[in-house]
Amino acid sequence: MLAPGFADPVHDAQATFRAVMEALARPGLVRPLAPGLQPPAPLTPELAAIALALTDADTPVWLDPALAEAPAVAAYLRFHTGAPLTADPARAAFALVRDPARCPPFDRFAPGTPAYPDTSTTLVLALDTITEGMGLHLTGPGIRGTARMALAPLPDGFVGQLATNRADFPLGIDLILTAPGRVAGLPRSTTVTEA
Amino acid sequence: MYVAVKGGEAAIDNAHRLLAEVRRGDPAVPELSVAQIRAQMALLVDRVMTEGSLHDPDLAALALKQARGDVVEAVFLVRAFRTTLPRFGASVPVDTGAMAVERRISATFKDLPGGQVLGPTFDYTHRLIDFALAAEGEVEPAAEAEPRADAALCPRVTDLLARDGLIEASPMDEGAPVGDLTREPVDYPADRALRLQALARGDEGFVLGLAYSTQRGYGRTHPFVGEIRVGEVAVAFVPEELGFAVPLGRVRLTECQMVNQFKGSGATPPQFTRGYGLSFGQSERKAMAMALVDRALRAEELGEPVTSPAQDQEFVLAHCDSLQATGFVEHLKLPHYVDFQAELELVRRLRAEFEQKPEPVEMQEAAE
Amino acid sequence: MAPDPTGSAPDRTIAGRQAVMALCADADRDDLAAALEALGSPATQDLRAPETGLVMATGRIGGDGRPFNLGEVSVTRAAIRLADGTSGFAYHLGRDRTKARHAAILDALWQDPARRGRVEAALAPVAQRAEAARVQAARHTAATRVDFLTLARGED
Amino acid sequence: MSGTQTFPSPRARGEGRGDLVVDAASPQGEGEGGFPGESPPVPPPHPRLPPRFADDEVGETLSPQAGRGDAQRTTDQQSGYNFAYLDEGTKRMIRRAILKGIAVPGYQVPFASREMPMPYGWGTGGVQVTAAILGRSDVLKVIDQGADDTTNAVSIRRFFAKTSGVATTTRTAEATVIQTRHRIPETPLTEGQTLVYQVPIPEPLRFLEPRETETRQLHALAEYGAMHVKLYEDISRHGHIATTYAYPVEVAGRYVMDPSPTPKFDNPKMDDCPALQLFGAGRERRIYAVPPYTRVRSLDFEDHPFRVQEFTHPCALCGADGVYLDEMLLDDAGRRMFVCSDTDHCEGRRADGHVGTGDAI
Repeated sequence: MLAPGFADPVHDAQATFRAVMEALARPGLVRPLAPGLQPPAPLTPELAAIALALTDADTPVWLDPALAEAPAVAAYLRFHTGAPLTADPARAAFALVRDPARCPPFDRFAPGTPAYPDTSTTLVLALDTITEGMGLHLTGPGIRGTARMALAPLPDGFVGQLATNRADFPLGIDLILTAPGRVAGLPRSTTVTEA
Repeated sequence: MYVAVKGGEAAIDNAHRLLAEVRRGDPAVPELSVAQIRAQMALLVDRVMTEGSLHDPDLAALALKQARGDVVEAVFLVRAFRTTLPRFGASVPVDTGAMAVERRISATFKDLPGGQVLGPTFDYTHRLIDFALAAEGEVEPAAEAEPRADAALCPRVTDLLARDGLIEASPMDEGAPVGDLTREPVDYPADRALRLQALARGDEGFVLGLAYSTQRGYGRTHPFVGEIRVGEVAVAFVPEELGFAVPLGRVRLTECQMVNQFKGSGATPPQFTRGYGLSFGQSERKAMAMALVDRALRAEELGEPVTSPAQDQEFVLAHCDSLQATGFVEHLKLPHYVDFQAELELVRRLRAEFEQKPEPVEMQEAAE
Repeated sequence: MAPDPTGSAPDRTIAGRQAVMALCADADRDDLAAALEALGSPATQDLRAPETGLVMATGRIGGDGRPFNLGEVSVTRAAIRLADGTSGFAYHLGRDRTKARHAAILDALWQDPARRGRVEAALAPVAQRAEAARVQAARHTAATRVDFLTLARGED
Repeated sequence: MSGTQTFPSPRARGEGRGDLVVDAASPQGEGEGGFPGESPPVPPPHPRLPPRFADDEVGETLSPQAGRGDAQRTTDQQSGYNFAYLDEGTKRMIRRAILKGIAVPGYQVPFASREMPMPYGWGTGGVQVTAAILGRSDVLKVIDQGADDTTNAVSIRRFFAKTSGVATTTRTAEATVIQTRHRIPETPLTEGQTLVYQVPIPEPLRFLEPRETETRQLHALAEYGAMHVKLYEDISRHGHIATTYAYPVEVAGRYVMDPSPTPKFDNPKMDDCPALQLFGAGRERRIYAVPPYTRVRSLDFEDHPFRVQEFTHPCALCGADGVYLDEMLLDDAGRRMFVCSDTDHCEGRRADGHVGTGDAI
């Protein structure tokens, strides 16, 4: 039985978008995200909300192995979003990552082009925890001074990959980070360091 | 004693009420009906449908009435209405070869299968104002004749030429998705399909002027009218739920095939080249102008030097849309006093500085 | 679009159905209403409320080349279900929802071979009027043809 | 229109026009055509500006409830329209463009702009961005040339009231979304706010290079030499940089961006701004963004640093200086009066008791 989508498609999609917009505009700031969805496991409510709000027939979507193994996830996304699913990360407009610890290297995704850096992939990670005020140090557009954010679990060399991604600016991928009931953002413009 | 007030709102309301009254005009004169516009101003309706990029004669006629006959305003109303409707899909490409021809002429052959058929045309009328038309009166019924055996068979002139290899083939249909400039931002160089879509909905005046320029040396293409045909074609569409082509009805179209300067190389013998135009209704001038500009815009593709505006894709595509053009030209009437104040302040300052200096400013040694 | 007698049965049925659809598309609302009345105006239920939308009309570059988007046409669609469960569809140019609904009912009725004959009979006057109009138009057009040559053997 | 009849309730007036829903911007007759019967235009030689509500008639029309734009619930949204007019597919497309614009500050993101019921060049880009971000709990302010009551601001505010029913206000401080043309409010913006600019020509290099294919490459290579040359040529010819509005800025040290035709007077407000700034160009089909607390530097030279305009007179109504002023011509003998361009800022100061000289110069 296909799980339902947004109860109020127009306003739930808008609310989800605004949370993501604030999160990307103010890296390090964690926004509440309570979409009230029960998607088929292992798709999390937060990943589902962002997919329903932002993807459609014009946006190829890549699922990580954890999501790709569950046929119910693909059926749910196809029905509610009409987004074509792609096996090639380099062709994905959005990549849904249920298992961030095993997230493929960022350079597997589309970095955009010098003339059109907006054509890069947006990665949406389902983390266990996002905590403000501790952990990684963030600076750059959207941040007054510095911000701190702790993320778990992370793929190994996460900070190093972010540094490479930042160095390629304006090319690069952008990250939307989710945890139960929460969303945060790491656009390519953010500089992230351990200390 | 001056007090700030807010009068914008009321002024707008009153302006729109005045517009409604002025649009109606003298109440003693019977009100113009949409059906009259549709039937008796058909060519005007065709232009609004073509530039509005939405075939709906009743809607275009209503838009013309609402716009007091202003074509660009009517096109605007049609375009804005279009945005509110969902799209069910794309049609099966129409087959103009199977058109129920009402008018079909060729300038390249004296006679041809299906013949030269004038149809309802202003051609060869002497443009003398017919005062009899001022009085309502009966119209003499149209003449009739027995259609000749080959009347139903009207092959395209370009197909006839192509059979002998005399003209380049049309670009092949490899099933690639069709670009749509209403759905994706235009990127240059633009595919020919996108260019035809832009020209079809483009302002007739602009496209006509460009076409005319190619005839006067600005990108000459030695055009011949291979054929112009006007008539109805069946439009069909395959709904997901049925899986077969559903006939929607018939739509009048005007198609123009231009045969242009031949082109050949060491490897290939010379062939004539094509320019194509297609428009809603009986819009002959538009279809012809479109065909000329379509050919001119193929200069790069055919290895011809791009020297004139009509050959310049960005120039043509960026400026041919009447909505964008009228929007930005007319936006100058919007308040700009903040920006003008900024200019005013600078000009006053420069003039003040000018007074203080004995010799003119230019004489100063600028760091070259 | 008379059905092609040589096609296979399903093709012939689709072709037949398309012909009725084409006839209804070109007819006007009152014609269809009269036909339905003649057929007892069966009870129906909307599968989907009649809706006006757009279809992008495509042409071919050069008339016979790859497709391009010419512009949209307004289209109204209706989908109904008869009491016996047969579903009927209609897609027509323009914005007349009532007419589309009438045509969808006729489409459903036509799909039942038992009723097909009566549906086509009810639509016969519509077909005759359409044919007469087509012939009349062809005769007007023919009168404007420029004759250069007439075959000596008197064939005009 | 006699000046003193009681104003009909907006509902009655609105109903008569069928589709025209009166929006909150004109609660209870605020904008009901002012006071045609008001005192003759020629002010007494030494006009004394009346205290804020001294005159009953003024009081009745500018009463708080009708006056300083308290957030007003409007009639619920006109049926038949999708929320904020755009279909959901269009909103998604615009939302994706906004997110990428935020991620690449100052970069122009192409988007498939839709035809809107208002002409291109009259704010369709700003309207599409606002429509894509707007939510039921937002409070919307719309200004043109700094004022809520200019005709295009009224028209756009009415469009949103009709198609979304969101609350609208004329007070900068109360708004969560502000759509503006040609001005940045004088009142400093806060973290909870988003400023949406209407943009006619998004490409800062457009008047140096007409081709998009060229300018797209110049941005890709960060090749902005031509702009500096142009600015320097102004200096050699006029002794000053001649650009007074739409003054190019460099965002986050990378992209040169056109702030839209705001006077260069407003440029400093873009730098390190707490609010998110979004830019919509409908006819040119581009969306771009300046995230909060981002470096926005106006292009200049060491020997010719960026300077803003100064006004020689304070606002005649509220006495403010250091604000942008409109010049009102009073007669054909050259008498003029300078008043605040930002009407909300001016009204706020006057409500707080600030008084201008009220005289012409």
